[in-house]
Amino acid sequence: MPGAGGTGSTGGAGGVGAAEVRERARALLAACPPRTTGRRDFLRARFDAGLAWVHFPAGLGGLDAPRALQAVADAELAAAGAPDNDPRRIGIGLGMAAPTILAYGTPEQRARFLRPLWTGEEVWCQLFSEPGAGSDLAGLRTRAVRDGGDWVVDGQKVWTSSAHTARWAILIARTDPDVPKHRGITYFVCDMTDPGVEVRPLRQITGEAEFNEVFLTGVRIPDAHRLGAVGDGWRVAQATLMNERVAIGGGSAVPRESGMVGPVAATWRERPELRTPELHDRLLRLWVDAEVARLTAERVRQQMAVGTPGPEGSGLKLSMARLNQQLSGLEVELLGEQGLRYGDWTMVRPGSVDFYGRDAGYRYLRAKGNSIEGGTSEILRNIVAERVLGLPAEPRTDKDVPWKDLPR
Amino acid sequence: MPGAGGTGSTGGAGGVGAAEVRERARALLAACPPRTTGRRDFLRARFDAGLAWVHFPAGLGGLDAPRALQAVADAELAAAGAPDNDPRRIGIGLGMAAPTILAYGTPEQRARFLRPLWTGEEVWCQLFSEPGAGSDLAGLRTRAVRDGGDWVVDGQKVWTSSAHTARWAILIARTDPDVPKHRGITYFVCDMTDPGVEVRPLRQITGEAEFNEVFLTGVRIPDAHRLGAVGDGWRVAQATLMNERVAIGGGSAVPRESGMVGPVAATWRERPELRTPELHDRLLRLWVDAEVARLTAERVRQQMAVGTPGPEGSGLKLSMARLNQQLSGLEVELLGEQGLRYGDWTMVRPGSVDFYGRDAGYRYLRAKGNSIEGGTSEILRNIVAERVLGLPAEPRTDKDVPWKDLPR
Amino acid sequence: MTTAKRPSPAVPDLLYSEVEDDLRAAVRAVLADRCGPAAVLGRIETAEPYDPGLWKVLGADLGLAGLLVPEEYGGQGASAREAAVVLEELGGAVAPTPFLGSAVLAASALLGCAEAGAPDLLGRLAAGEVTAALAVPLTAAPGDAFPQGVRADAAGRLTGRVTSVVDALGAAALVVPAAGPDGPALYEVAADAAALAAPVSLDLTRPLADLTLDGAPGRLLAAGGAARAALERALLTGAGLLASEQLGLAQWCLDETTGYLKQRHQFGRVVGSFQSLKHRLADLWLEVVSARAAARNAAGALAAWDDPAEVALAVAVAQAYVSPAAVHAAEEAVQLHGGIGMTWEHPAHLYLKRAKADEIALGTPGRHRRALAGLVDLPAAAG
Amino acid sequence: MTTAKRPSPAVPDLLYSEVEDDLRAAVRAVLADRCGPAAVLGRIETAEPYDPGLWKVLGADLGLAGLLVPEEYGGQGASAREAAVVLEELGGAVAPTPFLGSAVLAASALLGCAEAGAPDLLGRLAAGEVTAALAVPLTAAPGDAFPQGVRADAAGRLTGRVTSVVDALGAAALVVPAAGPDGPALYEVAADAAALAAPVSLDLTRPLADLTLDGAPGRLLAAGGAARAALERALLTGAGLLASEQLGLAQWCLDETTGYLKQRHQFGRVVGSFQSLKHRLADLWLEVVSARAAARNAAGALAAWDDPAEVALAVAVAQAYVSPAAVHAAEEAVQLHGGIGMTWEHPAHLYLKRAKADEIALGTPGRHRRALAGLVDLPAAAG
Repeated sequence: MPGAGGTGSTGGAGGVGAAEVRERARALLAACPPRTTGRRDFLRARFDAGLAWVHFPAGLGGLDAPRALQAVADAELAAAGAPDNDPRRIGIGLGMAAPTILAYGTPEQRARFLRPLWTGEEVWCQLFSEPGAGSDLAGLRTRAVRDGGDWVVDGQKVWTSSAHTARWAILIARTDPDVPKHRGITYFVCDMTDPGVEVRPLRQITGEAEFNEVFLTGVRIPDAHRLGAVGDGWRVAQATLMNERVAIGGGSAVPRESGMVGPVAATWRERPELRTPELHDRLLRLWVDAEVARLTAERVRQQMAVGTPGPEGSGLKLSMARLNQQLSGLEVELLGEQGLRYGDWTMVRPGSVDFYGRDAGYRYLRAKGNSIEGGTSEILRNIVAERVLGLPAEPRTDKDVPWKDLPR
Repeated sequence: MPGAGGTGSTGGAGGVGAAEVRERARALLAACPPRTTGRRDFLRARFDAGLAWVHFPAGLGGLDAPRALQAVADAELAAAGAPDNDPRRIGIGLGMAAPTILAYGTPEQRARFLRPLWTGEEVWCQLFSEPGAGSDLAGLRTRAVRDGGDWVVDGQKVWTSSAHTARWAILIARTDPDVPKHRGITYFVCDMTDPGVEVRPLRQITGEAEFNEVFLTGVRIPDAHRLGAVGDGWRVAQATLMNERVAIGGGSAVPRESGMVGPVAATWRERPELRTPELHDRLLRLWVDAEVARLTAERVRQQMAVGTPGPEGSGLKLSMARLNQQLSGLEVELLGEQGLRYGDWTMVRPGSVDFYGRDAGYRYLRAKGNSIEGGTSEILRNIVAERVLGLPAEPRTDKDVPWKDLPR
Repeated sequence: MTTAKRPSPAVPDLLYSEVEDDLRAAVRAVLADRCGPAAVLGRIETAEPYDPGLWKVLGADLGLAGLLVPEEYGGQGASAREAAVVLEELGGAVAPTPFLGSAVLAASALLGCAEAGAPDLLGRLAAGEVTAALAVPLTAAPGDAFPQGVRADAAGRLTGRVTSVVDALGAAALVVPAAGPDGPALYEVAADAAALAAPVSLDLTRPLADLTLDGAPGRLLAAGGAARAALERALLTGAGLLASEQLGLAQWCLDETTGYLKQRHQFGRVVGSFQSLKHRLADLWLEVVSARAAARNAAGALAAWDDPAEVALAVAVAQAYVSPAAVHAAEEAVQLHGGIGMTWEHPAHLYLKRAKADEIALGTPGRHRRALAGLVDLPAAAG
Repeated sequence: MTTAKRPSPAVPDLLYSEVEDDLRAAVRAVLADRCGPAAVLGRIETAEPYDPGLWKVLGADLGLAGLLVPEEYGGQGASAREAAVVLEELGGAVAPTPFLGSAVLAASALLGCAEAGAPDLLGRLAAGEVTAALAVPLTAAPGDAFPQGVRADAAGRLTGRVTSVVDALGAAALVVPAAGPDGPALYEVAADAAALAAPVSLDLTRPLADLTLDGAPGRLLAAGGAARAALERALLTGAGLLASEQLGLAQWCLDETTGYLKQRHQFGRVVGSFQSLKHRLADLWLEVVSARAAARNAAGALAAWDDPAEVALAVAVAQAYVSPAAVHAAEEAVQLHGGIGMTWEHPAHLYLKRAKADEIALGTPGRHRRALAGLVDLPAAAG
């Protein structure tokens, strides 16, 4: 997958080394001293200096350098007090849109989109999932119909984070209902300021709305904003999603009692009056599971570090979803009367999930989504069974039938 | 299903009541006083008096009476010290062969087989399962080829209890490989003394051999011993198996702490030095599960007693398998050092399963079979999902293909 | 060293009578009419904890307010068996009504004080004129020590604090366990003599209240052993019948999820045809079937009230089994609905929150297992 | 009231080195050649507990007998990491060999007594000339009180009984913990000075022995704190490395079952295409993957032996996790093989019996969780 950048060891052949990266960082700092340079100006300059994502091509924020050297640039700039681009706020752009644009975009698209994406001047969101196309994303119904030099898009998307702040979206839509579902999809960049785009907050069981529903009514997208060939959208989307999985499954070494086990262990230590023998054994079981999940993640990290990633990473999300759910469920029960209460149901729109800023009830409810979002646990088990264990797929009846003839 | 007698409320229209049954029992006792009558003679006379299975037709051991009246006869005769037919020893004949012969047998077959079957003079076994046809019984390979007035049978059967003591077997074999699998099967009565029948004990993981493998080589079965039409064997077998499920799922009210929970609760009470907090909670959980399973079975019994059986019975076997396995596993762990030991691996051939005559290790190992024998737990879950919850069957590819063309 | 296990008494009738079926149908019809998911969702963030119109029909017109109250006090004189059927339906609708707090907990406590001034309040409660609340935290469990958080002086003035009381908002009267001058006592206190605060509840359909009493005048209902017995009986009744609410909730989750999976298509197939989901629903069905037997057994034991230890055992078994089964059912409902189950607009979350709160209410499953250990002679490890 | 949790040390290298890969290949080749399922099944009911020819190749030729013994005593000087790899392979073959009893338990105990007369026995053990056994029940767990079942007099004569000792049958020497005149002590006793009885073992591939000592002459190896430390280190090493045996066993069960389900057809389909079975195998795979991280972590901690509390923690975590995972894997193997898995002729039962016995060996999972409670400051409920 050219340029998708899914592994850590790829990089350009330019032979750029750590010394050059460091040197360029110092030059940037000298030219644009962080104390006296505005944030936006500094970030633009950093992009232009090739220090945004050093493994990207020169001219597109990178240096064709090995990906691992990004850490050198980051450290050098952070040490000098330089501003960063608030990567949590623009995660979808950085993690999903950018690699896809790099891999499948035209030179014009790359030049137009990547710089403001990286600096955060333009926020991106993702218009993939639909109410009727969750696990079976390829079954999507949103239609895009050619009309001269434009495409006219109608449909409904869901589970879209940042839609209300986004300037652009990556979008997949059905351009040909007469061919089997995987073959009739095309990938677009959608302008979120188009008058046909309506964004509504999607309130969750926690009371808040992290996500949105997006209604698309006669949205016009110029053909120049198509990414990849007509009908090739499924393949393009796979590149996007692979980057999502890498982002979810990766991560670095974490200390013991990180994650959901932390609050419940702390409550146990701080409130002896809540302890019972039965809860004790359940807590110890889950503590063991959490520690083993930590070690398993660490083993995956070690494998990646020596360049031999194994299939073990596929399981991490499964483990974490189960653990988060069981630990938060135990925590609510342990808290007893306090567990009957909830912090606040007021509808708010958080920028990102914060498991630890709120109470046990919030953790319990929010963790239920961990086995649904980003690939349900059921789909992940299918993937493990088929791709890791080599078990045969179930009989499929939907691969060779025109999309319009599928039962729904 | 005519005469299969699967429910408690059916019975003949003859209008025979409890008084007449009691009167006939007394007449039998008067004519054949148990103290002075040989066991075989008494049982034959009981059969001839219609008191064998009162709901069977007159002349075939019954009185066309309601099934519930059997208890009246049994009680009357037992009170007088009459011998019984040792039903555990001849369970397959009574529970499976007899209802099938009644439902599908010719008058000659009924007259020939039922009486010695009931008296126990002729033991029956069942030749259904094959090494390659377990859950998918209809995929069986044993062939029966017509040769004049006989059928010549070749194949291998497995999991046959009583094969080494049986005089007759109920057998299903493939008579037409060119039609879909369910349609090419025929049902026979097989003479176990035929020289082509070889019975080998099948040793289990407990060390003993409750079951046998049966090798059939050129076994000749006269067409007169066919039960039902040629090619109709699957339907006939369904009647047999329904009776098996009834037998497994039924049963009467049992006291608290019956079953596998008994030995482990007793050990807990008797050996305080083995107790730990963790095992305590596990024991209590399983104690609760066992008590609830008992109540669930009792509720099924109450439903049957008022003539409104619900689907709940389908779940009892699933519950019991899980409980038996978890309780025996806990028991071995609770016993600690003693759990590392086993009574005796010597290959013996028990007449029936005895969970309580042996040690915890035996229970642990033998209980593993509870989720396999008589329908695996996986198949039972399919049945519950499809027949009780009405969920759709999975796509099937094997129903309309000639048997010979199926992958295997 | 061997100690004998308890003898095994006859199992109560675990089926539903025709009267019970009729009662169920009547309650169900009212709930279908006035308490659908949209109505419940529309109300949960309003100031009104429950629909007074709904409760008027259920409590007064159908007589549920006094279902457990003998006819001599103006009630229906029904047993725990009928109350259990009502709770199945209320649980299946996550209906916000004061049935559990007033008609079960408070009424049961008052019935234990029927010699004192209780009949008056019982009569008004049974008529559906007022509701009452039992002033204990919803986490109180049978077998707990008598509460000491409220003290009563010789003049019958009560001071103290009780948190997380169910159905106290909107109640006219409180039945308050208090440490009186001569030991445990139960008092009747007018709700407006107490300061009530409403914390935010995890279970949106069952608001809680924190009560503060500062010299509030109380009328003595029972003292000493009678007070203890009345409170214990109320808690046993509440915990045992809560199992039926949990059963109804679990049944709804199973039915709704099964129905959804029969309709939803993914990969060109009905989702409910995927075997792993079928097996999970089959397992859940078996849990619900088992929960029904356990809940009916508790209701039957409470209705008969022969051997108190057998009642306690039946309640503990029911709570230990049905509580986690209901949570499991609600969690599976959310998961198997996929994304839609995570949304506020779908009612699944109401069931999840009720199930999780019910798990803690009136004794956690672990608490009930510990009670069982004593009842069935399976003692804990020493030390 | 808050107490600090333990600081989080660096995680050891959890991967396999090239040397370890080579060692694994060598052991695997020998086992494939001499210790296939048929060979194991053929031996279990004979009088010979293990194949002396197999052990000669493994123990002497490959040097496994002295794998953990430093080169100065004639061993290989390898670490727990390499021993763990060997145990993975032995577990994967349910190989009847005295590796765990002699090369791990007895050798580790002797290494703790290396100042005394131990080097002589260590040398013979390392050369594969003899095997030795640590005279504790296989159920002994790290953290147990020092055994008191055998008493030693001032003349070094030992009297007492030790049951369920692993790999004592066929051993030349016994390392016996005893209550000596000055407290805890470890003695070397010639095996022929003890009366050995062989009970019937649940694990057919790991025979046990009951030892009776009646004034048997012993040679003092260590006393007091040194004896305690040597025994504790042996038990920690045994328990920690047992996790790798359990891992190998679980991996075999997963691989064998996956392979079987890829071949077996029912209903015109490969059985392994049924989704419920696929999901179960996926879950099992995840357990095995996790078990590998836990077992490697324990082996790494034992090899480094920096902070004793961290070693104990890593061992407890590994045992608490991997023991039940191995039992689960073996139980799934039997179930998913269907009828054939219940037969004596199929090797699945050997793995089930080993897994269940291993669960009890060197501390049950519950025992290790209790140990963990102290190590990570999650104390039990008071009372």
